[in-house]
Amino acid sequence: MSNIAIRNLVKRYGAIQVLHGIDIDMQPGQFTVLVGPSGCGKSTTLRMIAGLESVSSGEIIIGDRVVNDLRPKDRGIAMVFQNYALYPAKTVYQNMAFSLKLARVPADEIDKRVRDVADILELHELLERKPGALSGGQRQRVAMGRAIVRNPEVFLFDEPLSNLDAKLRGQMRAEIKLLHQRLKNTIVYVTHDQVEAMTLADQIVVMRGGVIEQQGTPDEIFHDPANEFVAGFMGSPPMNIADAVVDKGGIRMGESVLACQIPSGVAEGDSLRFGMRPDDIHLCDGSVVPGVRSRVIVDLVEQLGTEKLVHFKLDGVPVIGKADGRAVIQAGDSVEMAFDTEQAFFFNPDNGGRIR
Amino acid sequence: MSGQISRVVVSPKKPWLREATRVRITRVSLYLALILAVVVITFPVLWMLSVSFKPTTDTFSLPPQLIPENFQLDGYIKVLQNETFRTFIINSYLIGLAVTFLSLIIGTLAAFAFSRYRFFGDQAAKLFVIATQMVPTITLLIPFFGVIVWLRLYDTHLGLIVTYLTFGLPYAIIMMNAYLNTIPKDFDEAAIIDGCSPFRVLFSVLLPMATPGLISTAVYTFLLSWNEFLFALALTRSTEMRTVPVGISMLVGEFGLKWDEMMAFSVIGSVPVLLLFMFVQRYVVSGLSAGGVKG
Amino acid sequence: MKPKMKGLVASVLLALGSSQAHAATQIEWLQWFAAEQNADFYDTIVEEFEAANPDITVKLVTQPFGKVRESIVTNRAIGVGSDVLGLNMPWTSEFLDMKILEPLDEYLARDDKGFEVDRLVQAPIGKINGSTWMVPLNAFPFVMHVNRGLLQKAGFDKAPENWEELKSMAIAISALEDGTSGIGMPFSSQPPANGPILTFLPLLYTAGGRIVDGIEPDFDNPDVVKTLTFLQELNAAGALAPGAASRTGGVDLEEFIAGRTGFLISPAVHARAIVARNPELEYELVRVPVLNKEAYRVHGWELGMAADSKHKEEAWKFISFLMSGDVNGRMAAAASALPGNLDALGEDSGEDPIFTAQRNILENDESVEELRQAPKTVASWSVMTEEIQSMLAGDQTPQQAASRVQARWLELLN
Amino acid sequence: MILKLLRQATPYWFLLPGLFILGTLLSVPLYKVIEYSLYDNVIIEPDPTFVGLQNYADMLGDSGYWSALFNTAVFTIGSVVGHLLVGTILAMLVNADIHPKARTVFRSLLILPWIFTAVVVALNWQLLLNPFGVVNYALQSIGLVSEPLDWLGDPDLAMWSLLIISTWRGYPFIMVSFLSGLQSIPSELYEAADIDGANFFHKFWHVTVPQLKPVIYGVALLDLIWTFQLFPLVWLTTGGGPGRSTEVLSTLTYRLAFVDFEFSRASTAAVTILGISAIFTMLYLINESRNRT
Repeated sequence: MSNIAIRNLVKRYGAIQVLHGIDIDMQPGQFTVLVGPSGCGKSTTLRMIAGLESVSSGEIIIGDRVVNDLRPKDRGIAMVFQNYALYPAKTVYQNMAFSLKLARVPADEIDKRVRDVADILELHELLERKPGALSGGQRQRVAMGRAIVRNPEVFLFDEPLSNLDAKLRGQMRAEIKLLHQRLKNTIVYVTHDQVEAMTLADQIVVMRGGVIEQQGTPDEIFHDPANEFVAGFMGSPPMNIADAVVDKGGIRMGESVLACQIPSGVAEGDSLRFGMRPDDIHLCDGSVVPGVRSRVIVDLVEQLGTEKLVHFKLDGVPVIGKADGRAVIQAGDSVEMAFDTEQAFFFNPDNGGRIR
Repeated sequence: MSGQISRVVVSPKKPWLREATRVRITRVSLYLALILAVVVITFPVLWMLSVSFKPTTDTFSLPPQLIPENFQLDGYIKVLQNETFRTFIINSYLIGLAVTFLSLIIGTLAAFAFSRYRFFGDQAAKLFVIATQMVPTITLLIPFFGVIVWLRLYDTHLGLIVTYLTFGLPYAIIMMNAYLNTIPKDFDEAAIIDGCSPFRVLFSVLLPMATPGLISTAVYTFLLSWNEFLFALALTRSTEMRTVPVGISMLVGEFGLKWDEMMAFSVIGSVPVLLLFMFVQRYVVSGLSAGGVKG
Repeated sequence: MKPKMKGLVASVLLALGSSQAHAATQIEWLQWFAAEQNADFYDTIVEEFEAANPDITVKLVTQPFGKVRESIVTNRAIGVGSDVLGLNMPWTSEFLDMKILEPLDEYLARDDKGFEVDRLVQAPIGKINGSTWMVPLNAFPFVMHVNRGLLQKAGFDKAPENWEELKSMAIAISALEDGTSGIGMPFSSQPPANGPILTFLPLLYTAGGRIVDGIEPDFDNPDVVKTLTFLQELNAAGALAPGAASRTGGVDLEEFIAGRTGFLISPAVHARAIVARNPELEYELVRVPVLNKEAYRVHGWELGMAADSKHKEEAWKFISFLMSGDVNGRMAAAASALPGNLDALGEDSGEDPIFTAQRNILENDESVEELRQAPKTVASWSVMTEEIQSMLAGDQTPQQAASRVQARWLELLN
Repeated sequence: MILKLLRQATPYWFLLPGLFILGTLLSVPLYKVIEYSLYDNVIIEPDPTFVGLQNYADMLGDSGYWSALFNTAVFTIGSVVGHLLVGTILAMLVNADIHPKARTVFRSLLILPWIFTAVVVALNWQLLLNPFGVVNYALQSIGLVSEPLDWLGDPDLAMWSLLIISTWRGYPFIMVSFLSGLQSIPSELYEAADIDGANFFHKFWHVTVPQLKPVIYGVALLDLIWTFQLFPLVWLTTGGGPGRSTEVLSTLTYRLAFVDFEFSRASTAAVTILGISAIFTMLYLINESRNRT
């Protein structure tokens, strides 16, 4: 179990710079998820930690060693790939034993470790099969098993679940979480799926365009986003964000005015970006709902089961709100929605920064 | 919704044959096509066989006889009793196998560099590799001969082996490069994380997946050295060093041609090649056959 | 024992031997002769020589005929040339230009050799540039082989003696049935593409013609045109085997042996192969039909010495051995040829009509060999082949063909 | 730092053995050939004279060279197209889903044209195509031709005959190479195409060809370069004839070198072959690097 520290990490491909000096600290045993849209540099960062990409400048420290010039096998890491990359000519057993064999671990020790891991992952039935004869989920487990047998300081996961179907993905997500609780290794996990990030992480690092937008616990990231990008990226359905102007006692969007607490530092007439999560916009259906009310025409209703998503427009701006799963509501209805403006976010329209 | 999406209408045409019948017809026509191809293509070889089994006079009989009327084994007997011819066959196989083995190793190493690394001068190196194939060997013969003599490899097996290596390597490199390029880099990376040196990545992980490429390279390099005549003759002078094509050319004399012996010699020499190919071609099956990666 | 092992053992023995006694000098003999006949015979000859000359070993370097000419040039350029060279007379002037050959006059003047110079077949030893460059290992005249069976079927009972008879008989034989032809003309471009010197030259010589004047090409002369015209007439009359432009010397011979052509003009050595391979053929050997001169083209295997040889004395000893009466006679017999040393020519018992016929020609007719002096010979006969092909295809007249050959031949010299 | 440098040197280590062998054995000969082309009377004279580009000027003024170049173009394009066409079709056929034993037999029989040395191939085809040969006999029997054709001796037919022989001889190389390439195509792609309703030809054009592209380009380039200078088969079959109707650059080069003993002019012709091949190769490399980025 080691900590990982990344100091001012830069990656250049020729003239193109893809990482612009990032710093991350990961505690021993911590589960860190790197998340962001494709091209944000999260995979590059992971591959640099693994040693698959060279470091242009900056430092990567695992434990107390700078590993910049260490070979991957000497960094005390194991990695699970998006495509699994199981060796097709080798059996499951041989796939898992391969790295130990290379490290000259004695044969009986290898056998013990492979079988232990096979027990953990319920793979013992499959040990003599070749990858071609496995299902997607089984391959995924073998790929993890291959990483686990090495008992590494650090696990690296590169979008490991993206090739699985939704149900299997949920199942494997839970397995990974359980595994982490059991093995307590330091884990760096790359995904573009914010649900995975939220459910798995002790620490989330949100990246975009080769820089870190925010780094923190899932709670911090979700409830206290640093900027408009993070706020918009995390959460499903995404936060409603629209242009607005500060008005007396609230903000004005087009002709509509929403009463709310204006943050200090902005004056009447200033432009800003106004955001509210769908969870904070609720249908008024008799129960006591906090917030400012507004009557709207429903465009579309999506039934999710326990709740319904209500699509409507507020002065031409599309907005998503929520209703109880049992609420009787359909497209075309005129309903009252309550905006809990206590939970509203304000962002700087020029740089997206949070206005508190 | 504004625009209307036009729907692709698939007319529920009734299939004019049952599925099982259709599959059977496809299979039968496949076999027919293959048999036709084999008959057309092997006909000249059948003729060679026919010539090897009949007296030369009958080779020129009218009408031509495909099935010998005066069946005889004289050609085969003469070739098999000739100790020198046996030496030629052994030499050809020794040299061929050595060339194949070395081309595979050396060629794969270079192909790996071209396939997996970007480095200064890579395009130039590739151009040089291919450029060595661009000058007709006839004109290279004399200066190349000079180099071989200078290296003291004249009239040795090693001389022929390195010669054919220089002819075979470029194909080995190009073919293996193309083949390695079809293998996703994920495997390299997984292996590197597992602790493989680059060497190990190539030999333990990539090559087992590249068996089909290795086999076509092997077949090519073997046949190259098996068939080559010009250098085999020029670079050797002792009978003990010579190969089958030289032996065959000896049967083309100033005053005539020993047709039956020549064809018999070709057939005898080539049968093991054919068996060898039959044996290795079983491995020309999908190396990437599902499962390695999820595409 | 496997040959390899044998070689190994031999070289070990050699190494042991040489450490005790003085090292034997090794000379190399590059030739194609051993590929034409049983190679063992040549090993025997070499062993005999080595037994008589323990201080010399001879390495036989055997190549197919088609490669020897270029190997002599190539090996010399690299510095690995052989000491004794098997030669073909048409290569002479090229090799002289490249200074490959050693003049033999001084050696021939010695007394210790195993043969008499004036008992050799004379054509090959004629001086060029003031010297003699080769000695004849054997000799074979060009003759005409006749299929008497076909001849009789066509209604004739004796072989043709002149061009007119040749023409009418060839036409008659071609007319017999599908697949039989009067005479073959092998004018394929496929190497060595030497059809013209196989068939055209022997006919030309019976018209008293030549293609070289001194050492200058002289192809567009009336005799040449006359002979080309004769070929064209044969072709027009359907007397030739079809496919002259793709017919090789080999196919020409094989079709004759298979009994499909009436006449074959080629070296007399073919007689043995013909008789051996198709004993049912009613065969006769005659002189090439004559227009106005009883002359024959003489050909043979010659021996020369490399100018850059480091072991000329030993090489000469070996040549001298090969030319000596007994050895030369056996070698000629092995090659089914007449010996180069006429002392080795046995008495004619009269039992073998083929031998008698050859001997007759050799003794009574004029022998002609002009390719030794001809410049760029090998390239020139490719040119002849191409122009004759074109003439037979009807694209040019004999006169035009002759002029074109002459012009292109002169061009080759620049 | 040293470690890093060492690691950057990795690809060079892998290249070293191959480049060493090719470099030691071939760079001197390659250089020599180019040098010869600038001299007169090389090899046959101990002191050849330097003539600069005179040999090139002479050659460009020689109609024989241009007609050989034209024949070479016809022969090369015809042969390579023939090899690719027959090789690809047969590779597809023997890769089809048939009984494995049958597949082994078919695959092996179909490489037969490749396993005989050129002398034998050439002589055998001479027999087959002889006016009294079995091909003419067959064609006459079924009434396709009335008179036997002189396949190798008729200037109008010789090149076609040569192309047939060259295709026969050369397709197994393509077939074997492509057969290997076909193994790297994931079956999912064909399944997807099946579902999209693709027929055999659609699948061939839209799945097989694009997936096989790296192999096709590499192999076709080498085939092109080799065929461009293919010597033994042409020389031993027609010798460039009849006339010079099948004379290609390689036979011209040989004729210059070993029939005429004009090594300088032969080298000159060889250098032009080098130049033209280099253009093909450049195109290949440019295409390859464009595909990569």
